[in-house]
Amino acid sequence: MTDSNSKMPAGMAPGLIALGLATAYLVALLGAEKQAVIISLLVLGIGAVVGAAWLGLFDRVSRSFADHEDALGGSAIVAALALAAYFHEDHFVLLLVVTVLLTSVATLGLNVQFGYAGVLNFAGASFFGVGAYTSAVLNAYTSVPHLIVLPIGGVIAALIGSMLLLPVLRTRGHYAAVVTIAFALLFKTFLEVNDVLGGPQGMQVKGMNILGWSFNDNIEAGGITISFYMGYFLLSLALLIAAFVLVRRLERSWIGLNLDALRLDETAASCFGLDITRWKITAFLIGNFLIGIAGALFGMVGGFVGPNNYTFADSLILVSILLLGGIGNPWGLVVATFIVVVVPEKLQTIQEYRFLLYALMVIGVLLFRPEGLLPRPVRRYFPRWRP
Amino acid sequence: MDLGLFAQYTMNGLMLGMMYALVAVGFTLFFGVLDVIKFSHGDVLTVGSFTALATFVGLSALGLHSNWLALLAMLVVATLAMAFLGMLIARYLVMPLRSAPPLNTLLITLMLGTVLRECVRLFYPQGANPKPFPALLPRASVDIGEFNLRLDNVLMLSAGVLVIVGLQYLLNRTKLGLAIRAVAQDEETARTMGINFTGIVLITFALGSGLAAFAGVMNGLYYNEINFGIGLYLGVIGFAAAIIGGLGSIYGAILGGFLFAGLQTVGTVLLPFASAYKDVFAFAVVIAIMAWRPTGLIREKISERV
Amino acid sequence: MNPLLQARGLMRRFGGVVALDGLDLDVAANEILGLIGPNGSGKTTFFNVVTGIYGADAGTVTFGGADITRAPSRAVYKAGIARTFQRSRLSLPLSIFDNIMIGNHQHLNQGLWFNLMRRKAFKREFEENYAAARALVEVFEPAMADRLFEPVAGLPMIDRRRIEICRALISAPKLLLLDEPSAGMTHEETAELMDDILLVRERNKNLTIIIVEHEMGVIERITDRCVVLNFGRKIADGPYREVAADPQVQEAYLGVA
Amino acid sequence: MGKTSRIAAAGLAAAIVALAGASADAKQKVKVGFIGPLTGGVSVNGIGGRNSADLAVRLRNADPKSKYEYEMVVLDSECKPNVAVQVATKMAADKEIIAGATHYCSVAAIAAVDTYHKFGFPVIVWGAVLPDITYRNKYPEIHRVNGTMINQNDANAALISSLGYKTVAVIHDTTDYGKGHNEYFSKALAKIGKAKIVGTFGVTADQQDFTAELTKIKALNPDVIYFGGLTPIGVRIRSQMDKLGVKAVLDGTSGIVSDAFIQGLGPLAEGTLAFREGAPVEKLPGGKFFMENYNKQKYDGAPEAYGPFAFAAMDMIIDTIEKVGPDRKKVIAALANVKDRDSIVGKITFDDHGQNTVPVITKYVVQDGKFVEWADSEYASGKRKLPGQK
Repeated sequence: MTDSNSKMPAGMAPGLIALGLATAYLVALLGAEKQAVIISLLVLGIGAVVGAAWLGLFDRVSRSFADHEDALGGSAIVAALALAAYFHEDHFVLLLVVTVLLTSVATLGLNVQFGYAGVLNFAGASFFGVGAYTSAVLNAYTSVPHLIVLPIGGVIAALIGSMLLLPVLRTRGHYAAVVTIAFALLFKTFLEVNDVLGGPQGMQVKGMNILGWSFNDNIEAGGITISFYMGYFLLSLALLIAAFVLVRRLERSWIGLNLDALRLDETAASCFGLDITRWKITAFLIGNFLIGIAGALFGMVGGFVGPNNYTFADSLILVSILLLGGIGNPWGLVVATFIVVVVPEKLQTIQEYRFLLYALMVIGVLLFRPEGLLPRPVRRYFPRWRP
Repeated sequence: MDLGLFAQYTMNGLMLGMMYALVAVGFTLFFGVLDVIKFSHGDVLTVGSFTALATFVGLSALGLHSNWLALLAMLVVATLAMAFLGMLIARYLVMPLRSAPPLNTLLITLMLGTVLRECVRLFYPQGANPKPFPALLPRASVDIGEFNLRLDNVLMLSAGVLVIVGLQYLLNRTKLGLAIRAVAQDEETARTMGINFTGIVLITFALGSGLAAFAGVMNGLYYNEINFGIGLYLGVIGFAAAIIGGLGSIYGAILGGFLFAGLQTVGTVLLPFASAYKDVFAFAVVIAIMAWRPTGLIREKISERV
Repeated sequence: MNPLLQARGLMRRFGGVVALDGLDLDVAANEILGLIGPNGSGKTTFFNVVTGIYGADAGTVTFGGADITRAPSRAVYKAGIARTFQRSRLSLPLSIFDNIMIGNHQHLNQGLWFNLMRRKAFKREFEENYAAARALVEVFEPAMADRLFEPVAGLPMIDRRRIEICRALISAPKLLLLDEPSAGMTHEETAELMDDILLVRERNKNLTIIIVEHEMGVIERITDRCVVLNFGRKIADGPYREVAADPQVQEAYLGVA
Repeated sequence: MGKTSRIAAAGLAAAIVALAGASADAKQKVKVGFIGPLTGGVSVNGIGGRNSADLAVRLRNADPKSKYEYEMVVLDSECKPNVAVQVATKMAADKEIIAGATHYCSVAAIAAVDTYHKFGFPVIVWGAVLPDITYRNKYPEIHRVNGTMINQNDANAALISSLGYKTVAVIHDTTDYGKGHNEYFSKALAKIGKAKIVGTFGVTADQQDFTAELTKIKALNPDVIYFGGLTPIGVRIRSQMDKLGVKAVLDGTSGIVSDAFIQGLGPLAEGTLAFREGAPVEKLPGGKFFMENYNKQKYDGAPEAYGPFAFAAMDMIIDTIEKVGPDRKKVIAALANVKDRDSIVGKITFDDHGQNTVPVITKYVVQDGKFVEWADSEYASGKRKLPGQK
């Protein structure tokens, strides 16, 4: 836990420097092609992180972030835009970044469910899939404006999730885990054997189109070609910012307190008037809504949905992001999503050994840093507020 | 339905249920002593059956041709090796995480499962391919109408029953069993009774993992084919079975295992238009059971101290 | 005068064990009642049945005239009953302030829109509550009042007890149930804590307290009246000195049943 | 900086200049791509394909007459559509990669074709058999050296009917591959009209236990069990048939033509039928050449059934680049006019959808632990008989 008692607000400099270094590192890593370069960069990155942790620099950075969240969050947005501008032509890098942004939105949703309310959800990828299938169906058969499709995807994910409410509310711990695991397996098998939604063949998804501007065309401006993924990037970034602010405000409110209270001790919480059912439902639905929206947009980005995208294994990846990042800390989630999405993608030469290394990496983090990369600090309702 | 056909379905269901039950019992044992879910259990089963296969290949290379001896050697080697692996897992992955949230244990063992699975695939010779598993049991069979009663199935079922009865005996009638049950009841009391907590946990993990190896060999003998993915599926189903039965209860695990096998069989028989829906059906029933009985069919004895 | 809390024929079994066996109990408004008895005599079970954690197998509980026998925990709290627990049940990763605010649930605006969108109004409510929590904590331990945003996990047992009591008091309940507040503390610490509780009661004369306690010194010093339970029944009722002299009570404590 | 280190630095600089000069003399580097399933249940086929494509690149690089030096970029589709789209985007977006030999899995291929089209990236499919990959759209970028499952199933139905079998039970996996096979096989069988399908069973691709389905099938007592799916579950079904005493002939598709199938079953594989597009490699002059060179490279694992197609696809890509230069548009234009081109899998002709039209189908039966061409087998000559063979 960070020392939140200090009356002196921390400086902004450590946060800005860390942000700058991280951005430069990402540009280098995303742009690197040669495997030797990528591996050296990864080793360098791990070394730098371990070294910084050893020197206690992390603490200063996280204090800086805690006290200047708005300003540093704004800088992070600028950094993301700069990154995208640098890679404006590079389709694949932009696709990766979009994947990171939307996966972050989904893990933010999981974070509300599990990180705050303690409601386990091992079917995150399934609800992501519900969103994606929603946009596939709506874009193909209806003329609902595509921007409206996104919240519809979220609502449908929340609705389908509410079918699980009864068992989820009644069970606890590992028993609750099995409910969502069963749902994840059921969902994928159902999609596979049911022809209406394309079966295992999946469905094509029409790309985003806002008032005649098709997101799937490259943008030619003054001799510069800008990748068609740029539109998706901007939209995903906006979505992530909105989700981030929402989750942040939720945490820093009485509702966040309620969720923490019921996660940590249901009996004590209900002795102080908490309606356990109401808040569990709220968290479960908000979480699925966020996951569904992210899925709906991702369906349009990928242009394709199929049952294999949304397996139990994918749900596990989402949960492992949550643990890696540090449960309950939105900043940690974004960082962990970057690691989990980008690193295996960059390590294509080790091809068949990727899963092995990934699994070993997660084991290492769980053993040596069980609270995640960026543990959640104590709640502060208004970061810069001092009594 | 034709009686012979019915008998055949029952036999299939029993074999399937026996394997699920053996896996589920392992989950329940681990949960009993440490309140953790060891999700790598299914993949320990895979490693166990590949160890047995490797033993067989090794013995054949040495010129041993007695089926019974080979089977005995396979069982001994696989069970001991997995028992040892189970102890290693408990000692270096599960115990260090005791103070962390239970989800961490679940995830670390899941990841370990991936490591084991990938290691089999990558490092066992041609590990990505399905492997033939020798049929070492007598293959005599009788046809009774549509029912093909095979001696090897009967032997395997009996062996499974024996193992479960033996386990019951061990838990209920021996000093070791008493110690395990004491630890499962309450760690602190067990410690004050002078029970070596760590030792008992390690032994329990060895026991459960040895069971998985046994189930792995049985799986190989039954299907005569093993592949690196068998554990993933068996692990998930075994876990679900232990849960619907009620964690911490051996009987619950056995009940859950046979129930799940029954659901799958009934799903195939009763859904003639699409037997592919049988897993959808089985998992939907699991969810419904959890809604109906949130702590499993055989309820855990929880007396929450307030 | 009507009793504030009234139990009639309260029964509760756990399997074959009868924890409450037709208990009758009256608590008058503004009194401090000591609830004593040997281990397993049903004291904590009584609290749990009153606060709706356990259901009653038979009998009724009324509070201020209203039947609360079947009311869920949160309704009992809304009616004005707050409690502490025998084993400290604070939320350790949360701050002192958060833990106290959990106890103030019914006075906090729980609207989704208010919490997420009306941040200015929320800030005002937050500041008011901060002031209230701080004032309450100052009664118990002035040094802690400056550290309300520190996690509870690192605090010593006495501070945790204090926070638990603040959590129960912040919502200004009519009835406070204290379940062995001295557990895990030294004599001096317990005495200090009791003085603080009496101080709070000085300010709020409407507060009724039921205290379960093994430290007879505590009971003697602060209670107006004592009820002794054994095997889920009331075996004695009266001022501490009288009750302590009762041979039936002595027998129960010595275990010569 | 000390004197010695300055000297060292100068030496290093000189070495770099020298190296740069040397590489200027070397051939221009050209990147080509390969995509296949390198992880997961069918990874053997993906790795066999990758090795075969790699062989084509190595042989060309060893040839002093070639104009360019080729470098193969390998990506893993994991047999998943989402991953396929991701890696297809990665490959197609890299302008240095001129063309690719892509996809064994149909579900991956069909997901990725739009991406290739969007980026104008020419590909030759080397293993996926779903007709839609070439025929759903008319994308000039997409070509395929192997045939579709239609041809395969026509040949299959014809053989079954000619052997006098009357009843068939169908098991197919519920992926597009299995469903497609079910569809085309049923059509082909109905057209001939001699045998009828008595039951159809969909199974998931990761299923382990088939005893329930097979018990039902046993009650239906068919002559033949047609199986549309890949090797792993094919092996399970065949060995569980034996367990339950199901005597029918197992009639598989191209998905089980792999050494893994025979290794997984041992003697039980005997008498299994299977079909694959293209002429049998070992019978073509180029096939012998291919196998010899493949074995020389000491790859881990066999080329598997579609390795030769991967080799042919990569070889055709390199040939085309040699001819028209490393330019995607020119490569697409050149590939539009492929007619009677010799390759190790026989003559290749692309139709207007980029589909190889040479409808050669090889019929196989497993005999003594080998996939033997039906016509050469002792089953065809009558020396041995399949169960119920007339």
